[in-house]
Amino acid sequence: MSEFRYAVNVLPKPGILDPQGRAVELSLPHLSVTTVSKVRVGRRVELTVTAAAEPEARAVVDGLAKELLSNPLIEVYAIELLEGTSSVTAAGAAAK
Amino acid sequence: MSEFRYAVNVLPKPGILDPQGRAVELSLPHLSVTTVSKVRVGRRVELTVTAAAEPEARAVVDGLAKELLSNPLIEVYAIELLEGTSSVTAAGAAAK
Amino acid sequence: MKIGVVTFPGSNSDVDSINALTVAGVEPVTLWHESPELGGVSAVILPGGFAYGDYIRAGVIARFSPVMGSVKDFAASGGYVLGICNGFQVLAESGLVPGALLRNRSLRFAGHLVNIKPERLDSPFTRAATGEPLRVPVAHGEGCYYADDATLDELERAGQVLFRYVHDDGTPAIDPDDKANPNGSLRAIAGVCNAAGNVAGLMPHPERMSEEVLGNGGGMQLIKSLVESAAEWEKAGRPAPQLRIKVEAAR
Amino acid sequence: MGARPIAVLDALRFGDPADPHTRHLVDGIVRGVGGYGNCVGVPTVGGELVFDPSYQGNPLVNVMAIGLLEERMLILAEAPGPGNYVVLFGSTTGRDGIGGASVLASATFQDQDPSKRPAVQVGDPFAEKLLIEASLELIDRRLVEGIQDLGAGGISCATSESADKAGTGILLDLDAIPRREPGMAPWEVMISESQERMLATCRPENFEAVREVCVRWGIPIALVGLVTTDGDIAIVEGGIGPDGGPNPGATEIARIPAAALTSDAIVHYRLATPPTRHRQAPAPGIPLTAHDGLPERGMDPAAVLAALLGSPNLSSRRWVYEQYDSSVQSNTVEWPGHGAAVLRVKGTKKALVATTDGNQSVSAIDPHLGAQLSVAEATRNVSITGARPLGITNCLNYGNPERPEAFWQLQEAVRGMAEACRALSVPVTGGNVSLYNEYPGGAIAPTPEIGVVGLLDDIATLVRPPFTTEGDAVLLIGKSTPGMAGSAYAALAGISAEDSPPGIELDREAALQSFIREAIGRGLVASAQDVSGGGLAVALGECCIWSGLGAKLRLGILGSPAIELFGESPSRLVLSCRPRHAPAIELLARQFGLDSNVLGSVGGDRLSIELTGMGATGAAEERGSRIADALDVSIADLRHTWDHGLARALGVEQGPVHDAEAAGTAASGKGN
Ligand SMILES: Nc1ncnc2c1ncn2[C@@H]1O[C@H](COP(=O)(O)OP(=O)(O)O)[C@@H](O)[C@H]1O
Repeated sequence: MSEFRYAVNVLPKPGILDPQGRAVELSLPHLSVTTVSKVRVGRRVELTVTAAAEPEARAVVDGLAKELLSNPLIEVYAIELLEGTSSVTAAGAAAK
Repeated sequence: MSEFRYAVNVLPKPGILDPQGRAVELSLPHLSVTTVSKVRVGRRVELTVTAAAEPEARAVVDGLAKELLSNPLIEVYAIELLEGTSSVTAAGAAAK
Repeated sequence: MKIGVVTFPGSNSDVDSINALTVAGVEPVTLWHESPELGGVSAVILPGGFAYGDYIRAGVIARFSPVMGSVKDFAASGGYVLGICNGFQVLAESGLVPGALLRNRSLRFAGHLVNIKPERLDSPFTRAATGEPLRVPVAHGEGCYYADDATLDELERAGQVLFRYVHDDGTPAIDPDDKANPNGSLRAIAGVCNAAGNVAGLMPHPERMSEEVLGNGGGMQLIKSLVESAAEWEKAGRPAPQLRIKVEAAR
Repeated sequence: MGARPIAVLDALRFGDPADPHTRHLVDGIVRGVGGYGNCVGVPTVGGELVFDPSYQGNPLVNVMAIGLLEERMLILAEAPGPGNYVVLFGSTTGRDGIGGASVLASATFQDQDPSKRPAVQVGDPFAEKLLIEASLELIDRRLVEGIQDLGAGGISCATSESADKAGTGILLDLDAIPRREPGMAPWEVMISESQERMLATCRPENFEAVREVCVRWGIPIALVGLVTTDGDIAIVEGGIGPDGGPNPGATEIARIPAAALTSDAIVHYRLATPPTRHRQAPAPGIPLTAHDGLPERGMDPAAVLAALLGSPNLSSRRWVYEQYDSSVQSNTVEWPGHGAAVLRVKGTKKALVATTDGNQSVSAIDPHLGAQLSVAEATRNVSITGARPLGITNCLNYGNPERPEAFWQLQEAVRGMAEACRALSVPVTGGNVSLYNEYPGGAIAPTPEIGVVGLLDDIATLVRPPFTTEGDAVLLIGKSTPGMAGSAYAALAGISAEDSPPGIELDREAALQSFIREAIGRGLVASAQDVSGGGLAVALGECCIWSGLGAKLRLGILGSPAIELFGESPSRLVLSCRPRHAPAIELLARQFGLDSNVLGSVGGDRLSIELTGMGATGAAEERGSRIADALDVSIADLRHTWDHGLARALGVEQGPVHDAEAAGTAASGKGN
């Protein structure tokens, strides 16, 4: 068995109101940022799956993404296979 | 000027309590999922920057990520350059 | 004397602070988030609510509003600033008080009465308190106080922890899973102040318990403390910041 | 309308609490109600949570909002004054909720791919809060002539309703409506149900000021049309010119008389047929039937009481309301938990008292009676605080009206509600109707949800349900009538198939409510609690649990102990008073033509009810059964059962008691 680490990125469906994205856009002038637009705010869930092979692991993640991690009425998701433990932690650490 | 689309992935710092991640883990048995572990739940923000060149655009995103999109006391972030409009939308649409 | 209450878009408990100040006999002044003008107030309350919808993280967007620039200067000049609930979150995000407020450990909104106890009665924000536990409401989804261990130790050493969640008998609910700790705050911290002692934040709402008719008038002790401190500062000619809380060496 | 929302009550109904899907729904809906209410800064002060198998496939969420309005602020949802501007402000218009209210209410989605279901609206409470503030400022400064929120049917409904009410028409510039999505067809723009939008009319000279207010609150605003004289809603693509007519080259894509969509709309007369299984309520006064099933099985009445108090429908709702902000705005005097909510009115001695109640279990058997009982219980809950019910609002939740049985239920409920309101002299000031509540397994039980607001002239006279003082006398006012069907006891114990629900005499109900208001007004009453779900024993149990005080009582029983202890016949209440006031109360009750009985006194840490008379031990022993002749139980045990019942039923964790009561009961000890 091997461990596979994935990220599930969940964002509001295009056309669905994204109040958080709008709130960020409205606050940009206060930060003197004028060049940023089309902000969408969603969720990122990272998780580890133990499975014999990647396709099998991915199927588990896909099931979870559909059932638990996203709401298909208003959200879309995409699955990303990560190398190492977490893209963010690694990058965050590197940034120090 | 060109448009660059980025994603900022924000996750709780390693070691910081992540009640959302724990809640996902606790609900896994109800879904009969036993092979998933180390769940972390964070945010994903996608945005478009208008700039002359990528490094310039990235600097804007980095500033926003530090100031607004993450809190360095409790979170780490990583920046991802996206191709097209949104990785998730594209994937979501493709999944249909 | 005038005390300012900031209204951010999404503030909703500003009415409660205004009501409590009125009951305390002080003239409340509404301060608008987009204006840097503080109108000569002697103290500022950042009220509860959901400033800018609390989107991204509670309090973070409010931090960048024009009024907060002035509030920072006001605090730096020695003025008193009290953040209640969302106001505490804004202060923490702005770095005016230490620490961060995470989602409640239960992941649920907590709306009920709690006991809090002032840790010291010689601070500007507790001087009119009796020292008995106060029974006041909490109403928040992100109130779990967090700072790393070194910071927590330092806060305790410097006497910056102003309030803790306690049981009926006054013993602190230190265990984050203790049921008397409504959000899982580390070391049961319900309120802290900055090192100078003139900026404080707390999660519960004393201003909503400032009249007998609402249940008990206990919250008025804290409103009165702020009013007295502000009046004294005003009378002394608005002196520059000085250490407002005494640190006892061997706490 | 110009009123500031000061409180919300939410009445929630679900299927089996043990079912994982129900649990998921309860969790999500409670979070939703809380998340929105908490954010807009309106306290959620009360409501209901009811489980009934009929809601398994179709939960109900009924919400009532209470606003406070200075008369000078009153403004109507209409579009007066030809030549005035029509403005749309708030969120942009997207495809969300297209066909929403109608499609969502009538369609079933069981077998559809979730991602293909119609897009639902995502609520943005933050935007709503700003919209409320901006609207109130516009009204306060008299900048708008009429204002209407956008609900079901979106812009189509709002324009036609407000024009029809004012006897005007509206010329609408379709291109001026701000959109969230590209490529929307005109019909999509017209019926989109995007949330957090308002339509207002203003004088042209005020438009700049209106715009300035919206901009200051960060709210997009657009001038989208003009008020006309022709009574039509006319929709133009290509813009409206300065003269108030379509631009050259613009096309009128639709025109319809506003009245055709509203006041002149088609009225359906549906076929109404009573179901064949329908049973009539018993005529008042028919002989008692002994459905004392439980005691005959040798069960201890205290165990029955504990089971009722711990049942999903009667246990503490604390797990729910602790997820709500009940105290924002500093008006909440009585928090959720003990009967009606009480809100003081700042700057006065007055208080508003509010509650919601709906009886679906009797409605399922007799919709006419069920609606009467709902009105009676809701108004009684207000009257027992001393307040005078000012008016009721309601939500009628029924099945598919195209089915003759469902339409009959609706018809009967409206008839029952109207009769009850006339008898109790309360106006129905508004309400809502929710039809098509069906799913493959069947329809919901007919659910008439009633909300009441009452006025208490002096908050110092407020009376609450918990006992207040050791040694007080406990009185039962009113008498029980036969029938157990539809009761909590019946749900627990089962009853014989021929049984019926207890009937109601509306005159007696009106007398009971006048009596208690009068008694409270004279300062005779220390506490008052109505007898409803779970019957007399549960009402007494609650008075004890909520006060921490026990009671030692004797109950004379004529017929079945089960009916006396657990029957839910209406028009009864339990009160406590200083012993010296008991005679005056009994006299007053007689003057109102009501039965009264001194049951005993408050005190100790147990609830003990000794059953005496024909229906008690002796009669039962003759029948050879070994029933207990007393109900005796510790308050601590009852409290524990009651407090944990809901959390246990839902399989959730719950914190310790954060009882609002412990904050100090401002009005306790009243009634001297
Ligand atoms: N969904 C809910 N939201 C808020 N409060 C609720 C809800 N359900 C019940 N309550 C509160 O809990 C208490 C008990 O409710 P209920 O069982 O309806 O009793 P009663 O018939 O005495 O009103 C009341 O104070 C009520 O307002």
